[in-house]
Amino acid sequence: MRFHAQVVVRLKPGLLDPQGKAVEGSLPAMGWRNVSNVRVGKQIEFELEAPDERAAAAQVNDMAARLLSNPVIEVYAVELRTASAIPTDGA
Amino acid sequence: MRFHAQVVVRLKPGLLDPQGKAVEGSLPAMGWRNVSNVRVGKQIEFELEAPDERAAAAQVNDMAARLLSNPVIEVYAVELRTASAIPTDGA
Amino acid sequence: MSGRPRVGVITFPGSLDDRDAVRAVASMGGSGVRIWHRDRDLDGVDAVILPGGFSYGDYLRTGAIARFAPVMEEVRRFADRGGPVLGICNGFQILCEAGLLPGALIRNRQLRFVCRFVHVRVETSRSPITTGLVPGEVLPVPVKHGEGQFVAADEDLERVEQEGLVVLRYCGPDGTVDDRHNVNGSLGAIAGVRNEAGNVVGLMPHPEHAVDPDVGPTGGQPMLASFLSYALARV
Amino acid sequence: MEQPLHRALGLTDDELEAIRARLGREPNHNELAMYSVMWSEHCSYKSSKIHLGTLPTEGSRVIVGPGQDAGAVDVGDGLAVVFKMESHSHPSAIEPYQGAATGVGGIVRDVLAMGARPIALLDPLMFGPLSEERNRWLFCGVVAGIGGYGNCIGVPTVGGEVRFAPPHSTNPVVNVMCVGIAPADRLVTSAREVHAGSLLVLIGAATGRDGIGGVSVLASRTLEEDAGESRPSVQIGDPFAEKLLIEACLELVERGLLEGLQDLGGAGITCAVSESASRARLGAELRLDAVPLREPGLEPFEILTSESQERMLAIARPERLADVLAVCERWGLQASVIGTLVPGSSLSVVLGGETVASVPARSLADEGPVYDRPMSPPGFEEIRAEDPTFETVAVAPRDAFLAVLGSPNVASKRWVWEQYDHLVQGGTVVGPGGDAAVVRIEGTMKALALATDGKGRFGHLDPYLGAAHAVAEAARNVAVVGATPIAITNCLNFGNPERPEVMWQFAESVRGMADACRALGTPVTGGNVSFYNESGDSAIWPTPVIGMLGLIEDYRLLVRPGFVEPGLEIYLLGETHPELGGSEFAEVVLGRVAGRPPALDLEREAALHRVLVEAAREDLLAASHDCSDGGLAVALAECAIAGDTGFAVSLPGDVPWYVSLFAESASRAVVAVPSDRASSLEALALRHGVPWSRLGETGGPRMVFDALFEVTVDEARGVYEETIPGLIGE
Ligand SMILES: Nc1ncnc2c1ncn2[C@@H]1O[C@H](COP(=O)(O)OP(=O)(O)O)[C@@H](O)[C@H]1O
Ligand SMILES: [Mg+2]
Repeated sequence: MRFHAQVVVRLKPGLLDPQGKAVEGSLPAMGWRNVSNVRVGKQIEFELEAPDERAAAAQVNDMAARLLSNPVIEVYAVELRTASAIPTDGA
Repeated sequence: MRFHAQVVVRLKPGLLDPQGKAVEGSLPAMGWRNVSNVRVGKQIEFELEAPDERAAAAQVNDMAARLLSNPVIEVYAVELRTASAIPTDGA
Repeated sequence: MSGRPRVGVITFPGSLDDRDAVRAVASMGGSGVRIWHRDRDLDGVDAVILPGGFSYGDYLRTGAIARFAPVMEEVRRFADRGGPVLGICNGFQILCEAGLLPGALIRNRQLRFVCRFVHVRVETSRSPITTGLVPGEVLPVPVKHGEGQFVAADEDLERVEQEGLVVLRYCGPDGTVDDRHNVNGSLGAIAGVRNEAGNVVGLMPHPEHAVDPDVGPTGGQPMLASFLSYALARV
Repeated sequence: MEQPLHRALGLTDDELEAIRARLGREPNHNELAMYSVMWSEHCSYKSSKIHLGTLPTEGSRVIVGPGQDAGAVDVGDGLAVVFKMESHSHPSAIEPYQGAATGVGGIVRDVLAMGARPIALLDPLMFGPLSEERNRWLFCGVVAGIGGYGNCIGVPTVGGEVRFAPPHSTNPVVNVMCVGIAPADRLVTSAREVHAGSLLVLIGAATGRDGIGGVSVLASRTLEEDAGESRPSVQIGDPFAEKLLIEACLELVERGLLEGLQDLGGAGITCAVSESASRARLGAELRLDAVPLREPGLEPFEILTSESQERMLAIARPERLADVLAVCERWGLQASVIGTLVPGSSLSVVLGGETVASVPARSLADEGPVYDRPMSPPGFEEIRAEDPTFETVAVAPRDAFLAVLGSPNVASKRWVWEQYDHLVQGGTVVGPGGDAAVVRIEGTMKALALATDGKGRFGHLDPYLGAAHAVAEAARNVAVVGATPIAITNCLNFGNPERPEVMWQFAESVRGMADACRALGTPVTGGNVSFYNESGDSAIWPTPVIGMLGLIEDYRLLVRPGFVEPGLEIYLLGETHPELGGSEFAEVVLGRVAGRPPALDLEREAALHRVLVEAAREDLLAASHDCSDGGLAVALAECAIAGDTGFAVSLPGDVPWYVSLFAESASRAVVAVPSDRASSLEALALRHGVPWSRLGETGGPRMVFDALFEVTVDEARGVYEETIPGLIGE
């Protein structure tokens, strides 16, 4: 089966996020004064072949924990769908 | 009203994604040989105060288009929820 | 073994300061041995340097992919046996990712790459690059990095500080540690840390670019001299 | 489709006729695409060629002149220095980070294609005023992009310049120069013998739909709708791939595995293959099926013209192929045999067993159209009449000084160059911030001195003088550190050449550059022309940017600008004249860009360089700095700031204070000498006929300008260093 995975990696809540802070800092000059708590994270998408959803989920979690995020500073969230459910853009 | 917004910014489909390519290239050596089409994007979250959902959506779209992405190379997707619906993570 | 320690310098795809590290080691009386990221042994070297650069482009997270390189298993084994390991800049990032050093390095507070000569203050003599140095000593060295802001979760940071794992802090020419001289916003102005055993050390500044008086300040000399003598002492 | 296809592709009716004549038949779509990219202004230099032919290109050191990927000069010890400059202004205007980043990638591959290791980058940049939000976005993005790419490939960015002027608001200029070094006998020049039967090996990134905006009108109907989506005109740089490409290609060259090496830049595979074949006087068979693609379904014309980055084309004998592939594998790079050089002259392109294009290789690479476009000078009467030289100046000298020192053009560019790794490779003896950067040549005591200069304001007022001044200043920047100027490269940034005024500006600039290069003994080894830097009715000022190469025999004798100790005697070499046209002072204080640029006596300029180089060699100088933007006042201030030591000077000559302080008269330098060497310096200057005046002495925390005013070094440094960060809101 073909799955589409999405992993979102964020800095741990307690850590200061320099990128988020910079975005936040640039907002008032553009006229947006009603925005707060900006955090910038990473979103990693990919497809994978796996025998079933369970296997796919296990692998995606493993990838997220070991490679895609650094547990010292980051947390992650995983989303998995069967690939047929979404339109692929090529390939 | 208080809203929680999430903007995901991705490179346009036709464009080379060096980050995705580097991640994909490293996977086989780690034993993950069943993964393809890795793309890395940015995920920006924030909260905003707006009179209603319509106004909030309009502003988030505007922010995504003008500040958070460059339409020449990137596309974005927006998600909006009322802030009460989600647990805030501190701060 | 003569007085000429053999120092392995690892080249990952995207390593940049590997040749500089070999040259600096040689200029300080050691002999640099090139080691390839796919190698599965360290050629019997006395010490290891993970040099600066952008391994795998540093695209996902600095050092995130390099730490899975085949050679890293050997580096880990070497470190576990007490072998001296020095990570410079990207090498520091890789060691943190590999869990051989505490903490992590994220984008500089100012969100820009910074290349500049700074001063660092020695915090402990108990590290392979500061054995001959006295706490409080100030050394001029260059930094050049986009992601050198040292961070750690509160409890980790506390442990790092309490156990004396901080090796270097950014400071002014007179040794003052303050926000103005904290070149990238690191917690505690930390520029370099060591592991608990005291044989693995990482720092963001580049000692290998501060050994030649014709080119600039030479704050890297005592650090590399210390590293070489630490390596020799073990042999 | 309203207009005929060839016109939609940018080919004129006459050009189509010429193609028909070459082929003896109608070209098919793929062939039309190949001609359209190869005969474009960018690749064929059709508007500039006849003018560029007048440049001096010969010299005893020149190994490779214009016409190849990059020029090369002999620096002794069996070594060659390879260097070239290129523009990436248009992509940077819409995506500053990636536009600038891929600009670095492109010029690095030009130097790599000669078989040289890239050892330095310089980045002359021009933007509109930073008071505008969009200009700040462009400025920050471009700088980050150059750093992002250059830092990641491990080539130090050691110099460049940044200018701000209103015409660049719509048209930023992004030029990048790369310098490389190679054993002279290992250079991959077109003089190498290349044989029929040799293989074309494409190394590096897979090919995608990058940078084929211009020919996308050829796309079949189904794709037409989202043509904009799927065929973006901006590419994304992958510096990591470039770093691997550098190492792999150098290993291939060092091990003697190649007959040829070519970068893929503009016009992609079509350009690389047709040029390789044409230079070898051979034909080629190109097999598109073998080109690795990033996404499925690319049409033949897309594969042929794609400008995907981080690719190189190697030419190797079949018996070397296994070794070539092994080297690429070791560096983690894809490598594919995409064709073969064959006897004859025809470049035939095969896909799925079918020939999809077949044209004479030479007709693409070397037989593009050449135009002698009409020229006419614009009217100068108005701006000349407004010459600011004898204006009544109401501003207080001290205020004028701080205004000029804090003008973005003059102020420190530290904010920019601190974002660049200028130390990697360990050869940087003098990094950015001085006059010329100095980079050691490994294994020798020699060093290269590198500087770039463009004089848009002068060029606007007089393109001939603007270009000549740019050469003179670049050479002077190299001479003040003690290096002999030996050769130049250039990037010529202009508006639309189809407008007679622009063409005239271009011709005048080339004439000025040629005269100056002849007089200063610095042949032109290559360069790049960037036209169409205009939008609506606003064109950039004619701005030839000069990249100068200087050579120091012993880098330990180089001279820096800083006044590092008290008690040094300060001299001005050269003379100040009442000429304020086009000066920083006139723009910043009087609010106008008008008048005539300063005169330039090239003999005097050359004599000054000889004095500076000789004085450095005899170790007479404690400091040395060129006197240009902002005049003598700024030059003195920069010396004081750099060395953290003040001075007291009296102003020479019988001219108004603002002339002595701010005139930008050519052929001048400020030097400081220990008092026991002062008479030697005077004698040396006398011998070379260079006028000098003793201005005063170094020392103390203040800069004292005669009885006019004084400023502490700290205050001046604050103004000088804080301007750019202040303007971008930091
Ligand atoms: N974009 C840039 N990149 C790197 N270095 C720069 C840049 N802009 C200016 N610099 C450096 O700042 C110094 C002063 O620049 P500039 O005022 O243009 O010099 P000059 O007037 O001597 O030509 C030089 O060393 C130059 O290389
Ligand atoms: Mg200068």
